[in-house]
Amino acid sequence: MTSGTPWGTEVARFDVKRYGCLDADGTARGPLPDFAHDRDRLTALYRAMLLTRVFDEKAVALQRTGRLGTFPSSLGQEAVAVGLGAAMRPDDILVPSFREQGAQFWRGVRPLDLLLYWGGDEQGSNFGGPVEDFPICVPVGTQAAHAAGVALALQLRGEQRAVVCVVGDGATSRGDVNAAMNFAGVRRLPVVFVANNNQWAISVRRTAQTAAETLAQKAVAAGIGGEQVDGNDVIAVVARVEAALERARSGTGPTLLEALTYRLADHTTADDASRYRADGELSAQWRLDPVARLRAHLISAIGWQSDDEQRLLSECRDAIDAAAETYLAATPPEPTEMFDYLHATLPEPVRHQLDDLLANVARNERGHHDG
Amino acid sequence: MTSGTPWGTEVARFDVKRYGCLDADGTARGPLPDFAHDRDRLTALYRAMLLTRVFDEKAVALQRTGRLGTFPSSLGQEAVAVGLGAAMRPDDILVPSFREQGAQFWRGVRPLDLLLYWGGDEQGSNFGGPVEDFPICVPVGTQAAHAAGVALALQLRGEQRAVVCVVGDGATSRGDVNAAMNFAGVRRLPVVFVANNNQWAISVRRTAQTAAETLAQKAVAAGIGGEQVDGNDVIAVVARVEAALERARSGTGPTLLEALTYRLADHTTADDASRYRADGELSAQWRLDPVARLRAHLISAIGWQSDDEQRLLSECRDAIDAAAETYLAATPPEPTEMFDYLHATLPEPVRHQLDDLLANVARNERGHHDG
Amino acid sequence: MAELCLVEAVRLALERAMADDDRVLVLGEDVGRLGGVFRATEGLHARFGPDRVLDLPLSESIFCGVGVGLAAQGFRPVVEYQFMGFLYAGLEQLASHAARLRNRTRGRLTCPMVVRAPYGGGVHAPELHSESYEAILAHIPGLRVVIPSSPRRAYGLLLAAIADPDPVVFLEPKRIYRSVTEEVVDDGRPLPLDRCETIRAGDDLTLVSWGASLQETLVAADELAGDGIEAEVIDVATIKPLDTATILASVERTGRCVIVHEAPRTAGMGAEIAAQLADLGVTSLLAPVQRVTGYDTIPPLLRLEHLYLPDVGRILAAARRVREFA
Amino acid sequence: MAELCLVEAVRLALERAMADDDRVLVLGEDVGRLGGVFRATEGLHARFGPDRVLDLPLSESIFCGVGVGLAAQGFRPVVEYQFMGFLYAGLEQLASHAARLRNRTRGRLTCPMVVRAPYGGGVHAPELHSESYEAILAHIPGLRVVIPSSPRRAYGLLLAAIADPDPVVFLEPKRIYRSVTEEVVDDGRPLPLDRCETIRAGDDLTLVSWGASLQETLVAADELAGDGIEAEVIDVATIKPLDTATILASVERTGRCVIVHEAPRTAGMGAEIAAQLADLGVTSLLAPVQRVTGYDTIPPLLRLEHLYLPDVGRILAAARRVREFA
Ligand SMILES: Cc1ncc(C[n+]2csc(CCOP(=O)(O)OP(=O)(O)O)c2C)c(N)n1
Ligand SMILES: Cc1ncc(C[n+]2csc(CCOP(=O)(O)OP(=O)(O)O)c2C)c(N)n1
Ligand SMILES: [Mg+2]
Ligand SMILES: [Mg+2]
Repeated sequence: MTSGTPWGTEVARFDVKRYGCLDADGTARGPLPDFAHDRDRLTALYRAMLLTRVFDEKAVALQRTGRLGTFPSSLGQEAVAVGLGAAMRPDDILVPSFREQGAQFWRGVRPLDLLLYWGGDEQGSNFGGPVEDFPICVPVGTQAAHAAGVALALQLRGEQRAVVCVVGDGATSRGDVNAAMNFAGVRRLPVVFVANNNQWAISVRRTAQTAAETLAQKAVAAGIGGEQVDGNDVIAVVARVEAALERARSGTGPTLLEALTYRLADHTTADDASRYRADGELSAQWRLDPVARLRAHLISAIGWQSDDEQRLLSECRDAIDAAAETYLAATPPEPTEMFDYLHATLPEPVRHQLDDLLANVARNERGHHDG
Repeated sequence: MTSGTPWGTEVARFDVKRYGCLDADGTARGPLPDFAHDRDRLTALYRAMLLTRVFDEKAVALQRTGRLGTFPSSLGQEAVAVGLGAAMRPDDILVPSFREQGAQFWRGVRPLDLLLYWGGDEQGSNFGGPVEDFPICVPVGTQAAHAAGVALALQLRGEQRAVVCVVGDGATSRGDVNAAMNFAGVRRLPVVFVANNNQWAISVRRTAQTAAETLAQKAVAAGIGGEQVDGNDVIAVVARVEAALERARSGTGPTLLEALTYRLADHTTADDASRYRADGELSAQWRLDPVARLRAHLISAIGWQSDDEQRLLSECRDAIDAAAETYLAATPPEPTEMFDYLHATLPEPVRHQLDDLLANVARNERGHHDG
Repeated sequence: MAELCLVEAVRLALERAMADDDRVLVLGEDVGRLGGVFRATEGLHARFGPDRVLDLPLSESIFCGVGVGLAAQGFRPVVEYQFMGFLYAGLEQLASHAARLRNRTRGRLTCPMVVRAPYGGGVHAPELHSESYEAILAHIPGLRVVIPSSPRRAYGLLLAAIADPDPVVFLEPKRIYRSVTEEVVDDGRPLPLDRCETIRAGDDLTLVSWGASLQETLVAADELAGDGIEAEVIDVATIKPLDTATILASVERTGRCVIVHEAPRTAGMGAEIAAQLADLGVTSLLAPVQRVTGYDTIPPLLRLEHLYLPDVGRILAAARRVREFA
Repeated sequence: MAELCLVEAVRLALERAMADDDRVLVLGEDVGRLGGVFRATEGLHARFGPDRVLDLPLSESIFCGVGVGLAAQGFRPVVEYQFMGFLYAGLEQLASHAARLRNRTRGRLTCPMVVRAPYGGGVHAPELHSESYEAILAHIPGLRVVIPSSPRRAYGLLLAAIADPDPVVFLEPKRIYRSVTEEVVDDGRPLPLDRCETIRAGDDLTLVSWGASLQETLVAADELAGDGIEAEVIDVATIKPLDTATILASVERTGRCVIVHEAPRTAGMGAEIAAQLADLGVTSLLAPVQRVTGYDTIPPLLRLEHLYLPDVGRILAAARRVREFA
């Protein structure tokens, strides 16, 4: 009796590539993309990263002194957000997670808007500038479906525009993120999913999220393109997001771009990462700091001086300080706002509740029983 | 000015293989696995597939004559269900979808049980035999999470057992199926996911479910093994599920096994597939019929005779007819059963509702207002 | 003018809305070539093509999310869930996003989306094909919830739902998809999304119901009339916002009320209506409000389903209790 | 005997249950080394190890499903959702499977699972961190719903929930996680899962509440006492099954009732309680039952949140309305 096994043939094959332009010390690994030879472009990218860092510092300080709600710093991840923001055209649409302040600023959301938002005023999501962009999304990963819907809208109208959707490494475990990518694949929607892999989802390590060697390979399940990019290398991020957007707009299909970076901050101001992560890991990662890397590159590539640095830094500080002052001086929202945007017109039965609110406000103002 | 792109290196690589043993005409493509040289084993597999086919026919007939509820035939897919059932050990655990009657019968669920179930009596899911097996699952794909949970239980107890979870091709689009496979990957749970790819999810073609070239590659996202098997080739199904179960039990990790087959029937008795699928497609697929294929193999490999065939067929018919008769003669469930299994003990407040039910039953029996 | 059944009226409203406004899209499982498992979208794919009638991959968790994206971009997606039992997976998107987009962005982005689902029991279908949890949806701020109970109301309410600038959940009582017919004029006229409809006048008792249960309620009203008791019958139709005024005015007049729904009793919409009657109507109530509902149990499979759903006998028994209350 | 705050009592109950029964597992996001974002599982990972305290990948849609599998196999999973706002994604598994497994299999497989989630507003957290939809859960047949409002009740009710042979949703009022402390004896004694607790006696008025709102309710009761009005205060605690008898007995005595909860008003549990009072108590009610609730709006971000949640002023105003009702 002979013994055999079923006969197997290879029917499909995939690989994942990782892209980068700069080494950790800012040295170019090879010829850089055109835009990286443009001094203004480079300094604009650097400025945006610095502004983001200064903003995050300020926001954390405001939170620590009780003047802002819980806040998620993007310290160490500035190159991902700024890079993807810079790669987008103004009429592309950003569907962010909650840690892409760098991208939002690039696209015209003001620091003031985000302070209002994290300070607890919905007006912060009523920003000018990129008025079609989605607001910050709190339930992790749920924005991926929105991105697919927005991209479908662009496709149905035959527009040459695309969507960038950002999700965290943790979010890639969410079923709906996978489902949204799958749907995007089916219709070849003009969307780029950026997996902002900062190695942690609060206290859960990237390696505990999935046995997949890369997050980029989640694309394989959806039948879309997937690749990794060094997320601490803003030049590479810009280049790869631009290329993916080009594919998206031209109908070649969606891409999942995994940006490898690291969350140098606590998860949010409500977190204390020292409870779950070793100091050594953090200091090793500081050596890959994207801001320092681009600065090093600027120094060697365009002769960036410490004067330039100082000027830029104080310019950023002034801008953020001014935003903070305006924020702190802003009039609080009217109580009635909580009813004003429930529906286009307030249904009659809810009107009684609005009356109740007003009566309560009046009572409180008379000084009674302020709950 | 030189222009370049980011420098890319390959960081991961995957492939998907397809396995088969028999050609469409039943000829072995190469040496067969040991079990396929065992006459009793082969006829047992054939009998199980035939029994399933006869059962499906009977169930459809009962439904057409108003004596059964909506029913999903597995016509054309018998090799997948029987093959995976036969590959399992008795103490493995099956977490089925709703079209695996062939696997359930193999494992000891009686045709009567399934008739009771599809006839609208929950007792049909209170089967003896494989008492740890999950019942039929109606919400598509939701069973994948159960399978992960059961597999986790087996792993935590250190048992040498594994779980087989079946999902349809449509179900592979469900986010939770992807999430469950991902979780299984993280913990290397002892579970085999079988994607029963019958090419259709009601009226939606496999190609409209996903841009992925294979469903097997959904495994890549989860970091688990993935492969295809010819699902109309019961020998290959048994062999590949056995191998996957071996890996699962030994801690090597989960597998997603895509079984390629075809739904020769309507989706259910409530469906009319001629509305959305061409006759030509159907007749082409009939040429791949798994029952005919195994019969052809039996004829050449073990000298299966038309006598043998007739004897087996009438044995199967008798068994199913007997089950149908018992089913039709079964006493209907007691009305109070709808309260008996709500919780281990009925909460006091619901007792009034039970009283109301009893009063209503009494009223109805007196012949009044039978709703 | 044609006699249509309820599901045909749904189809007609969809066709009319799509013809009048090409921002209207239909999305769901099997809504395309098949025309939906209940044929509610029959012919739409042929007429409007695959870019306006889209079969989605089988992934209910993102349907409403895709709808949110489309709606924010100015489309008017009508998303079908094949059965309400499979809408649970859509609740996260509905509650966390669809219902909140306008408020979250202070009106910058909005969500004019309709979510349709056949709901309710009594069609001898498998498990989880008979859900009826309108109360869960009504509890979620920012959603409107509508349940038509006749072809004409289905037509007018669905047009209104599609035209509404905010998300509306539109639940279709599948038990009466084909059993109730009436003439429906295809005039493109929406019905108000905040009005109960009094479908039978009476002074002795108010019967409040919606969806398929309205049929048994009307039969009960006829039986009561045989005993000389004139029941007013109100079809709630717009579950949220709830037209309390109409119900209250009736109960103030009759002093007695029975609410009938097939959803489980605890925290069902019957509770909300009864509570509002109690809030406002304590002075006029002559008897405690009765609720005839599905039980707080798992809806049984088809052998026992008829005993789970409110039937005429239970409605009559409740009506007699409120009548006889001293 | 130690003074514990509520979240410490939760932690203690978990530790006790895990020590006494190794079928008890804890699963969720960040429940491991971090000990939960509110520290409800602090130290459990260190004591019981990673096979009993499991950090799950971030995929809420499967948490309850994994729990169903474990529970069917005889484990007693305690699944944490980090915030109730993220439990929407778990509702499909809860409603379609956890709540139904015993019934579906006629007792062959069962689901002794606890789902824990911090719930409610007032902690100045981001959006969707203040949900309070206990009524939605209570509407789903087959689930028990429990809300402790003191450390002792948290300890005893959680032990009972874990010991219960069926699924229990255990909602923890995070606003008072640390603000309320009392002595908790670690005696392993469960509290009944079907009993309201009367925490203040009074004859003039019944105040019914649960969760964090009980704090404002008690302050209101004190203020009323200053005016010579003695309010009875009932902590509902077990939202489902609802101990109607205790509430009814009180309201029959006082004739007046105010229900306070922070969830939206429409189809909230306040409606169910008010409806039951109306059903059964029409003869004894001296005034319409009042509900003081969250509004039927999206809970505002932190700047306005305090005006959304029921405060002492609103409770007092309602109490005065029922008192002064002629
Ligand atoms: C659906 C959902 N579950 C849980 C949370 C609580 N939470 C906020 S952020 C976070 C981790 C997210 O990790 P990742 O996706 O990697 O993004 P990162 O925070 O690292 O940017 C969690 C669990 C949430 N906001 N939404
Ligand atoms: C969550 C959910 N959505 C929709 C349905 C209705 N439905 C029943 S079977 C089916 C198609 C399933 O396709 P597939 O997974 O390929 O399995 P098959 O029916 O082909 O065996 C659908 C949409 C359901 N039962 N559950
Ligand atoms: Mg992360
Ligand atoms: Mg299929």
